[in-house]
Amino acid sequence: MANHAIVGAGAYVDFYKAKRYPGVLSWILSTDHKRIGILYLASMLSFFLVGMSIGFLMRLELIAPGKQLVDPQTYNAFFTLHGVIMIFLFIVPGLSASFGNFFLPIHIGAPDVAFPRLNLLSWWLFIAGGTLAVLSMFTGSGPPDTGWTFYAPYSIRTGTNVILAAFAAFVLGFSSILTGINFLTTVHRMRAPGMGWFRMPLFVWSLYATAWMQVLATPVIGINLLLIISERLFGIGVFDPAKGGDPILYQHLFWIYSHPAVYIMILPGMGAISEIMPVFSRRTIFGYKFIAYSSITIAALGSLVWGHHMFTSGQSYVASTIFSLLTMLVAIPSAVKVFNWIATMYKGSIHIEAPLLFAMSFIFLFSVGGLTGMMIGTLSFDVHVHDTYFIVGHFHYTMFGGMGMAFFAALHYWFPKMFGRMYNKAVAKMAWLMIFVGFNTLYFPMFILGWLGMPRRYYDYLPQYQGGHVVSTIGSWILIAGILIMLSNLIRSLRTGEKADGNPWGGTTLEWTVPSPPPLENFEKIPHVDRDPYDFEGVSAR
Amino acid sequence: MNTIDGLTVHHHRDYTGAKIGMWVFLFTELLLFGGMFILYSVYRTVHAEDFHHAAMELDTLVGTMNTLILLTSSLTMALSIALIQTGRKKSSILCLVLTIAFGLWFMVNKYFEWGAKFEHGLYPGSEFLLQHSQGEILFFGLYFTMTGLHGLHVLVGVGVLSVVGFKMLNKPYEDIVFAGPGVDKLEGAEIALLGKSGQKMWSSEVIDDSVERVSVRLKYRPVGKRVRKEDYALLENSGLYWHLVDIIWIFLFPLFYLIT
Amino acid sequence: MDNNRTDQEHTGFDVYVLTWVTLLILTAITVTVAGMHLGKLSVLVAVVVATVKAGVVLYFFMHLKYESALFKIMVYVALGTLMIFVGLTFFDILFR
Amino acid sequence: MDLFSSTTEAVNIAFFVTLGIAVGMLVLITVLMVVFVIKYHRKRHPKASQVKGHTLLEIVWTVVPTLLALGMFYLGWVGYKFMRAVPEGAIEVSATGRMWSWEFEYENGKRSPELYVPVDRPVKVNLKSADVLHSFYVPAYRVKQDVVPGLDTYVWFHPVDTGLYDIFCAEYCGQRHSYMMSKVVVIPAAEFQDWVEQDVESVPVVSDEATSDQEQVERLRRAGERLSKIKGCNACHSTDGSELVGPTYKGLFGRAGVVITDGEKRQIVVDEEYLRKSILEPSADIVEGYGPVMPSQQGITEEEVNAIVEYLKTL
Repeated sequence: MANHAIVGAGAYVDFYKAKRYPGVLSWILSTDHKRIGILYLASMLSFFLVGMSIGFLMRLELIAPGKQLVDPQTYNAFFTLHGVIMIFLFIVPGLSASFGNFFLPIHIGAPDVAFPRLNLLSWWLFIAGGTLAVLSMFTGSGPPDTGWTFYAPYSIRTGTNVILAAFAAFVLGFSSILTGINFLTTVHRMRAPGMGWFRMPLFVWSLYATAWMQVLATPVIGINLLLIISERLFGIGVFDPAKGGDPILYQHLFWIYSHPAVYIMILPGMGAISEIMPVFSRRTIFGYKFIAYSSITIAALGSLVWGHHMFTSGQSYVASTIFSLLTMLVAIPSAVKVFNWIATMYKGSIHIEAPLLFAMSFIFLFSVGGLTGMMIGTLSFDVHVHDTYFIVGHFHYTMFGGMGMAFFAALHYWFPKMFGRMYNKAVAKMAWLMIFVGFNTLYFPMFILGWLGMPRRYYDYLPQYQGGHVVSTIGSWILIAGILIMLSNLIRSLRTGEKADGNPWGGTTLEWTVPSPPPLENFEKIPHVDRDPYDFEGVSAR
Repeated sequence: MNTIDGLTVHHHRDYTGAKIGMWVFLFTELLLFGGMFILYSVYRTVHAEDFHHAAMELDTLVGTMNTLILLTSSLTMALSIALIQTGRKKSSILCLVLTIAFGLWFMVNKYFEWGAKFEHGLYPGSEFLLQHSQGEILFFGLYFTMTGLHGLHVLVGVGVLSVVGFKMLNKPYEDIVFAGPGVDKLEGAEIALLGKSGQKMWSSEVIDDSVERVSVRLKYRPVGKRVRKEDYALLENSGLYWHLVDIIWIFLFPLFYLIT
Repeated sequence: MDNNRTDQEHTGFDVYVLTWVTLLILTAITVTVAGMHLGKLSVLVAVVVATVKAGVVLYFFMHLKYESALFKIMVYVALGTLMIFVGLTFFDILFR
Repeated sequence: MDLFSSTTEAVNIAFFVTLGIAVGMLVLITVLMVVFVIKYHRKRHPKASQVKGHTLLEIVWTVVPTLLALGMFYLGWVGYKFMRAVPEGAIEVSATGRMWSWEFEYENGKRSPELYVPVDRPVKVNLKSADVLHSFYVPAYRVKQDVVPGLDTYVWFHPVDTGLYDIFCAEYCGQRHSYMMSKVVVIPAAEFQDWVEQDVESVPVVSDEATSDQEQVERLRRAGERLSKIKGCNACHSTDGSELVGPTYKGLFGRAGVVITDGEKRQIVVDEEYLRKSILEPSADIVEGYGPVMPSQQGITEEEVNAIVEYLKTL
């Protein structure tokens, strides 16, 4: 038990019971950051399941050359929607909107975020955007088939429902911006007395860095998508080569956002890992300041490297060279983080629980993703593997192996705090094993396929590539089975799980000083912080 | 936020926080237009000659007039804030109304300017425009989207300022809500208004467990020069937005009208 | 949370009017210079004058001059980011 | 300049070196992680020691990866420079990418749907797009370059051995993106010379006296068949009755059907006039049930249209 005082049982009413409106309204009208965090969590996981199902169908289609399930047009819509849903509705809001919303105020000792109503609006926009994205499948002239990148001029020419999908992404961008504004202000203004910048948990640091990127990069894709829409509606010509527009400029504006977006997705995940590693090693984090600064460095450098998506696009030789150099530099702060996490295990007293297993697989899979990322940042090699399955493998290792595993780790880490119940730990570990094995079976063959020259976004392929595709498809079955077991374990535990007390893992950050689930206002009294976030002296193991 | 015996009382608002939020929002606006400025500067570099020709089609006089209108509206906006700070609410609202009027005037000019272009068959994707060179098509594509988006922002600004104006007309009040763990401690209590000698002027019903929260709405008038910050935080933040819209126009004006 | 604002009270009406006059003068300058057909220089003048005008609005009308260092740093970060976006894009455009 | 003998080698070296570094780092990370988990498991190590950090270590694991990363950058840059600099004496072929086929044109005007090149001589392919973004990708030569409408790009490679090598489109370009394939056909120089000089004119010049009408029609028909391959018609129109993006050519001539002209439906019978119009102005009459996706065949000659129409009549 932490050495902070826990409020008396008499006064404590958890935030689920302290509600303002009846029934479902108590959720969708609530401005409580914890309820909004859970709303985000539930809606994101639903979208994740939709995206996963589409991914499953895509893998099934690719098990052999030629038509298996669907025709090419449907397949093209599949990978577009898989991308749009997974990127904009799952990994971009990802940990920041769900766990960030829930834990950022608690972590810094605040009763809520700075703008609670804006926070609710951001969720509403998220749902509106998600609804529009889903609507784009069923209305107009068919689901968009441009890929989630909406590259001009194809996105201007295709007859499909690009306008609605692009508008959906625009609305979702707005939602993300509002979260960013909220978090920035909250961190600046609402830290509890004594909560200096270097007493903030590293999760908060990562959210702070992320918020800056959300605020500064997202508007660029917003305007870019608006331009695509007005290009289709009015023919303004700025991206239409027939009118002198430059399609490569579209790519610049697109990646000015979408590369930082990669870090918007991964940074909060890194923050969560920085929380989990010390708790299960029962010791303070190694190199706190280096991890904190590396978050800021990643945010800063990550905004300068977008051109590495465009080495073969026809951009200038000089630009490619500069972007390649900058790309190499952005790998450094990530490496610093990885080494610090590993050093945190050194001379610890390690408890192997599901969150740690997911966190360790994060470190492994993200390292694979990051190192292959450096490989494809290498100019000449990228020319060969750009737009092949090597890239598909790489970004699934970083995005899913990175953000996804961190998300699962955070889910298992904070589950008892958020819901007041513990899940079945043995089932969680089994699910982890299946996910880890399935993941590698699914995505590793993609590196080999890519090296052999299998281009991405292919509905059909030459027979020489079939071996890799078969292994990959089988991997998808294992992975999905693992995910379903994991989720059903958690969902069942919501009702039947053993009751969890305030601090089931022996954590030291502020969320573990309040009961599980936390009371409405988080703290009975605003805490006065007088110790470092990962100070394990006097915190006993469980 | 204060805590009184387990009762949470919300009444404090962080105005610096609100201002930080507003500034950060302005950054997103800056980057939104920034994306378009990137496009502009690129196409301006590639098609310098065509841009030069195309800009001649635009009426510098209207552009200059609109610049003066927006600059003056910025002045009235700043004055409106300064006035409320010194407690002169009526003059402040008058300046606000002037600002709104200038904004509308700007839009009326814009309407006639665009209307004239449309009449000449000059609009995105028109047959007439497509006969021009690529640089000119791009110039007008950018002209219509950038000034259009800016016009939209002016309209939003006018809307926001009107709402703020109405809020100022009504007397300011403050909600105090007692909520959170501990509301039950009030059980059996009642709320009363007391006169000078302590006599009860009004009292509420007895609070029992059916009460979810207790809300007190305080109305007050600004007294003399000591105006509370609450009165102008909203005005100040909408003023920031209005000035940003002005700044964007400060750049749009020379880039489209003055490069002939 | 503490709320130590000592800012607005410094700004007098005369400062605003002066700011406005400055802006009008700058507008007059930029319109006149544009009419003089200076070639490439005219674009430069136009952009420089616009930047000065924007700075004046930012510093006086938007009170940036009186805000704490935090606000100034944030504004510079935002402007710097935009500059970098433009700059790096031009590494492509100019060398293509 | 000649650091590498071919583009393949430039990429392969970058691949194996960077792969080596990556595997090395990954093994280091993984081994440390696994060793720590075992060694400092709470059973064996019940009391954790609170090590807060180590500045020297931080410097080491910042500087070493930086050096490795810069090394990787340098290696990639050298290779890239090599891949962007076309050697002297390269033969030039221009390639046009369109939905969803490639058309190659040689200096003498010879056109072909496959890329024939002589062995052991560098080839520069000048890339143009007729519609949207494509990407010219030959995995065997490790080269890839986007084909951008409105921008001329190029790629070069050095075929060392004769044989057939795949060409893919690597930039998503619509419904039949994955079928936008072709081959690099590497043949001995002498054979290439013969090939490139054969059938230079897309439609054979026919003198009236020497041949019968029958023969003329037959020649036109064969020219039409070849043209429909070069122009990529078969990417969307099948000749065996199967459904692709556009209506099948099988039994097209004389078929009755409904087309949409300016938004209104009308009944037509496919005749010569209709075929001509559909080739030159594909968006004028859209066959019901299909999208207005066919690009206009700019630059096609009158003879070429004749040849294609003649060919379509026979299917």
